[in-house]
Amino acid sequence: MTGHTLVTGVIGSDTHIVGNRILSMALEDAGYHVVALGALTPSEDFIKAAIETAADAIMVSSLYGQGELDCKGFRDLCIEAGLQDILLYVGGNLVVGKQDWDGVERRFLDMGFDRAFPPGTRTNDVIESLARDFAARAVDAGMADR
Amino acid sequence: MTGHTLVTGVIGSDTHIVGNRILSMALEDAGYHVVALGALTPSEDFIKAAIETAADAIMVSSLYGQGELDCKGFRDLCIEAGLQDILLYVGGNLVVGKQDWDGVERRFLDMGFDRAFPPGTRTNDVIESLARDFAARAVDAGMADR
Amino acid sequence: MSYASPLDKELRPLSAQQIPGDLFARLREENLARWPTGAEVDLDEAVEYHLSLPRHKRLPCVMRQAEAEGRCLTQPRGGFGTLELQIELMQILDRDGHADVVPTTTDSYTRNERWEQAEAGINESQKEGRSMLNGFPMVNYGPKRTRQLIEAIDKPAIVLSGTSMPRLTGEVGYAAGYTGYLGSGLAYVTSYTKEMTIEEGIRNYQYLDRLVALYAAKGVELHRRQPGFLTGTNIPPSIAIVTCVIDALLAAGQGVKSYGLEMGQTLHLIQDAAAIRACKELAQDYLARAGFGDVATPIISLHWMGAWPQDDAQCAALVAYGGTLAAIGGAASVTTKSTHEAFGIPTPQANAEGLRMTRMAIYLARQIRLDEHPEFLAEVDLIKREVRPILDATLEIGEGDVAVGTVRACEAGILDIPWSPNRQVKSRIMPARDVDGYLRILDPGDMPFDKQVLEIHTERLRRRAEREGVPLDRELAVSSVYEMSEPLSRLVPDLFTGK
Amino acid sequence: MSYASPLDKELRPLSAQQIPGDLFARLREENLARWPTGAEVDLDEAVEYHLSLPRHKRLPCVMRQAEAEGRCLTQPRGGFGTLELQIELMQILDRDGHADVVPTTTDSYTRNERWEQAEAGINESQKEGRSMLNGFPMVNYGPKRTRQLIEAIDKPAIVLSGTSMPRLTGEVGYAAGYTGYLGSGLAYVTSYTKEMTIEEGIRNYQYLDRLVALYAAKGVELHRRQPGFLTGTNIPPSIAIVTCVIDALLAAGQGVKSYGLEMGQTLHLIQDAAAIRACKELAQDYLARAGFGDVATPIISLHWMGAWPQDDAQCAALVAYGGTLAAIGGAASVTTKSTHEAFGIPTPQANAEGLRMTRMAIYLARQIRLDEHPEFLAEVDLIKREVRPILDATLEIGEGDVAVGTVRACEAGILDIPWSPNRQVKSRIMPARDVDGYLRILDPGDMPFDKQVLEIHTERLRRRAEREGVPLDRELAVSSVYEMSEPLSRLVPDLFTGK
Ligand code: B12
Ligand code: B12
Repeated sequence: MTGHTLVTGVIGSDTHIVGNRILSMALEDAGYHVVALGALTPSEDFIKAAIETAADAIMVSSLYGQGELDCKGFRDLCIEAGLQDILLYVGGNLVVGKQDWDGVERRFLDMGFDRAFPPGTRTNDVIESLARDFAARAVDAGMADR
Repeated sequence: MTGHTLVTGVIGSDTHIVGNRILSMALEDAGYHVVALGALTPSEDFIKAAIETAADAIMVSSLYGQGELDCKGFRDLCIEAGLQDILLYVGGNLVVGKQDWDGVERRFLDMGFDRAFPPGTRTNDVIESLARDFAARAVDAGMADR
Repeated sequence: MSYASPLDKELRPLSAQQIPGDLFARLREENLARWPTGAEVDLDEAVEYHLSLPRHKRLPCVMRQAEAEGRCLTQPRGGFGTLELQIELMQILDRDGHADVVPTTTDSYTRNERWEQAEAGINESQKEGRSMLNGFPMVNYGPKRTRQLIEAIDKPAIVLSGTSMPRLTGEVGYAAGYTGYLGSGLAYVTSYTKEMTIEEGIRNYQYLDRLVALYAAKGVELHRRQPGFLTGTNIPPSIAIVTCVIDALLAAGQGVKSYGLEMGQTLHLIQDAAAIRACKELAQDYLARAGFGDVATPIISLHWMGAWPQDDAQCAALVAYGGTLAAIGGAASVTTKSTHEAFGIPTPQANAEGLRMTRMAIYLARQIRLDEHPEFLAEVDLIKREVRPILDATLEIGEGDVAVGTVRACEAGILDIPWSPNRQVKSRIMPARDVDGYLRILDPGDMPFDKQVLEIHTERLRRRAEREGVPLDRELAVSSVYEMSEPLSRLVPDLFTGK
Repeated sequence: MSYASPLDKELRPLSAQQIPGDLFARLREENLARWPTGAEVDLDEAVEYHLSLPRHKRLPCVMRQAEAEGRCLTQPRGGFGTLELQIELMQILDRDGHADVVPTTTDSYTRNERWEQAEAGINESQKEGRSMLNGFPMVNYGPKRTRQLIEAIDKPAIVLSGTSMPRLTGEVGYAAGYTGYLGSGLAYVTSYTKEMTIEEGIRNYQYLDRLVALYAAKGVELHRRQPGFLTGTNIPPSIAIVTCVIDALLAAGQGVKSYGLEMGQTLHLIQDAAAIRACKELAQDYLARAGFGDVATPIISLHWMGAWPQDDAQCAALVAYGGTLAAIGGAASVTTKSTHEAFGIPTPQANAEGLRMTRMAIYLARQIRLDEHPEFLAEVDLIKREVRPILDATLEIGEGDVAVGTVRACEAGILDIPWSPNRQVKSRIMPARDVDGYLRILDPGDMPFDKQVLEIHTERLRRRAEREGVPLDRELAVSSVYEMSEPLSRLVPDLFTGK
């Protein structure tokens, strides 16, 4: 166990559960405590679950193209709920159509996500990324302690 | 019979005979007297045959890509041989690779061909074109008579 | 969040019987009042319009003709967030794509009846100058304006609305002049919803199917279609066929006479051909036994519904092969994808290109059939042996009523769907590729398959696991989800170096 | 214009016997003196170099492995006019195309031994900064510089020189480190020349094959390959196979042990699979009977060799299907084309894309075989019944010597090639597509086919003519030449409007 809790789910009216489920399984296998909200999850449910389980990160999936509409203001909702520091990942087919990834990534980082992942991302890459980010936070936290 | 004689052949080291043969057959069916030189025909053979048969037009095929090298100076050879007015058509895959047709056409017209035909040309289009060109020449000739 | 007509539930116990006319009239009234454009639906005007359409714009007619001539038609998917974009899209698919059937895919807010959100999406799209919705918000535009789409093309048009709540989209679509509508109760509840019950889904589609019967009573024949692809994720033919037959029985019960059955491709030439054949025969068999011998059930084959590779060239091969599989399999139509599939909704041009690749592949397939190929015949037989026990158990548990049986069968796990987001099904069944590239059942969950049949599946999966030197476990199913999206260097490694 | 060794003719009557060692030494001397780079050929150095190559860079080895594993390899064509362009091309085909075998196509001046013109072409290409030649002028560069190409890739390389005069290109290519060479006497004389005699062509390729035996004697195994595609224009399988077997017998006579047989695709799944099977079996049968039971004859399937359509999407379908046909047919390798085919020599990128489409299609074909399909078995049988009388008559008229028999058979019209530019063959035989898309023989010319067999062909062609409402005449053959290059609207017209 890594000791970290992650909330996963597919945001909005999106039913694409397969990748999210495989990701959730892989994260569990990697030692995380995973709270899987499944498909068709409103933003509010992510935040509620994160508060209830004192989660360290929220992993938002969006595949169906309308993620850009659904994810607007997600960080603000977190901040309102007192989750200003929670790690926010988003991944999938985030926008409508085949768009230049750099532009898409920028848009989602601007929305307040810590990382955005392009179509086709494999679970290993996510796990590595999480490990690095939690490690960096631990160091930061350590430094803050000192 | 149209009364016109046409010399056909595939220029240079080019063995692509199929389209040329189909074209020759179609021209014959359309009433032309066709002198078919076949594949692998040097420029000089076209001219010799045109003189010998008092041809009204030379139809040069080039498919294999090296037509640009083979056709250089073809009009000059005609002029040298006293065939300054002979109608010169060229057709096939005239250059190496997939190039913009307008540019290719321009290059071949600059070389002195009266018309150049792109890949995929059907025999009907060639027959119509010939009819138009011979008709125009007849009118010109008529006017010259007057 | 999800709409289930209170009236429907109150006045009618769940059953496969046709909804009585007077009740249906009340249900329609209730339904059409839910959004302003509902008031625009004028059945008699719509009937008149439909009767004015030429034969080649009527989908039931076109499907029948295709079957009669042994043709395989092409149809893409496609929807954009505004009327202007949608007109352009449909014209390009018609003209540049030679589509035989032109689609209108609705957006996901519309599918979930979140029309306010869809309205916002229209506005955002107009503001941004690009589609922010993943489809056309048909209900917001209403039947009158939507009819412009029908007028813009000279082909039959079909509504593709992956929804378990088709009541209003259906009314709007058919009133606008669409002659086909894709969707069904069992299939879409289990693949597009999380909380909705099977019963609600069945009721919602009984409404739509009853509407089709109402049109039929006025002389207008409309096409309905079942999406057997479900979650699109390695659905073995038998699972697809079970849902096809159940939904077909439900539709026939309401009076539908032209009911297409969709089958997602497994991408195995022989298995796909066998699946098409088995589906055709089983559907007609069960329909006839239920007294519906007069329902046409053309089969529609779907380009690979699972994850796609990111390389255009690999995608082109998948697209073209999809045409080959549909045509050789004997499907009446194929639903196409494009080289953009892994990334997002395709541009109209990429979409049209996918159509042309497919159409050429169909031409190349000539009239080749595998009809007498022993491996094909064995596979048809195997699929039938898989399907029958499940269907029979479903009908039995319903005590003769297929609607009731379906609900109970899902509860009992007799019916199960792989990778489903829905909480009402167990989603314990797990498919995976076998050693020869057939889709097989790795874990049957509680589905009452024949033991010998399952042994065949297990044996072939075991051989794959052996060849790859991995255990016979869930990872086989997960790697089968990724398989087709892998880069070439993994799929066909170098002969010697294995790179 | 065409080179025929005076020495060869003087000292050796035409026969299928192996060229004696001492005579061959003199022939080599004469040959290598024809162009300055000939002097660079150093057999012992070349042997040493070949022996230093790893297994995966040796084509005979790679072909054997492919056959053993039931794999279908991919190989493109490709040649540009300068060394720099050619290096880049081969690296792209290797890296981006995943080509299993990397080609060097020579230009047409080189093929016709017009090395001065080729030299001018190199200069023009360098001046214009684009390739003015349709291939790589290997002889002009000579073996030493050409070896840079072999060094630039980590795959086996093959010389593709569509020539009836391979003596010097062959020396240069093998000395440079190529381990394969495509071409043969009968096939290339009849499809690439106008005036050359069959005898000259046979002699020229006997030289090349004898050279391979010389390398073999020094421990270096090299691959040779026969281009059964001939004029690439609707060649029925039986015609291709007849030439394959004859050229194989001639090569075996010189001591070749690894001899690939190429078959242009007919684009009919069943006919192509049957052709591959029949070719394999007939070649081994006739080789064994002639005492050459130890010659490996892997089959290479070729993407459509006739005219291509101008639409990229249609081409993509042809490319992908080409992979499907090769893999399901059981070919050991497939030679690929690209979406640029109708226009001109493809860019390296388009070429690589064609390779990837094909490779994906091969993956999708899994291990599917039609082995027990009745229609397939019937077609194999039919092809064999076509081939045997021609081969037997050829051997007979040669009084046991296949070289002599081939010359006489061409003279007599026993052997004939459709659409040939060569004056030595009658080119009276005319193929056309039948009602089911099979390539059939419309007019056999003077070829001694069995009467019953011909009736089958005629009957099926008649059914096509009837369906199309046209006479059973030469137009069927001409329209069959255009067929695949037609736009989609003609190939698959609209269901109702026929547009
Ligand atoms: C299977 C599938 C479906 C199935 C879904 C079944 C189900 N219930 O899950 C069905 C058929 C039902 C379906 C329906 C629809 N789909 Co769909 N679908 C696909 C498809 C083909 C594969 C998705 C998949 O399962 N991939 C396999 C898994 C393992 O990968 P993944 O989902 O990408 O997830 C991985 C990574 O992305 C990453 N990841 C995912 N989430 C997250 C989150 C975080 C935080 C991180 C770090 C990483 C991460 O890790 C995962 C594991 O490796 C894709 C196209 C494709 N990729 O080839 C289209 C696709 C996603 N669908 C699409 C669309 C539009 C739809 C529909 C609207 C119908 C339509 N118009 O065609 C409906 C939507 C319904 C709805 N309301 O949501 C579009 C999205 C368009 C866009 N973004 O522009 C796609 C891209 C197809 C396309 N090109 O049009 N679909
Ligand atoms: C069949 C074929 C062959 C056959 C030819 C058999 C034969 N003896 O005829 C074989 C296999 C032997 C062959 C060999 C080669 N080929 Co080749 N071949 C083709 C192919 C596939 C079809 C040609 C054909 O028969 N078309 C059908 C006929 C009916 O059409 P057509 O020839 O275009 O002719 C029509 C029109 O063009 C027009 N037309 C023709 N001539 C004229 C003249 C006039 C005056 C007018 C008005 C009209 C006109 O009317 C005709 C009737 O409609 C084409 C590609 C394609 N088109 O798909 C490549 C192609 C022509 N070949 C090509 C090449 C390079 C070669 C080779 C060098 C080998 C190689 N590198 O791959 C060798 C060359 C050998 C040599 N020395 O010439 C290239 C040319 C490249 C370029 N221009 O950039 C092409 C385009 C393929 C490619 N994309 O690489 N080939």
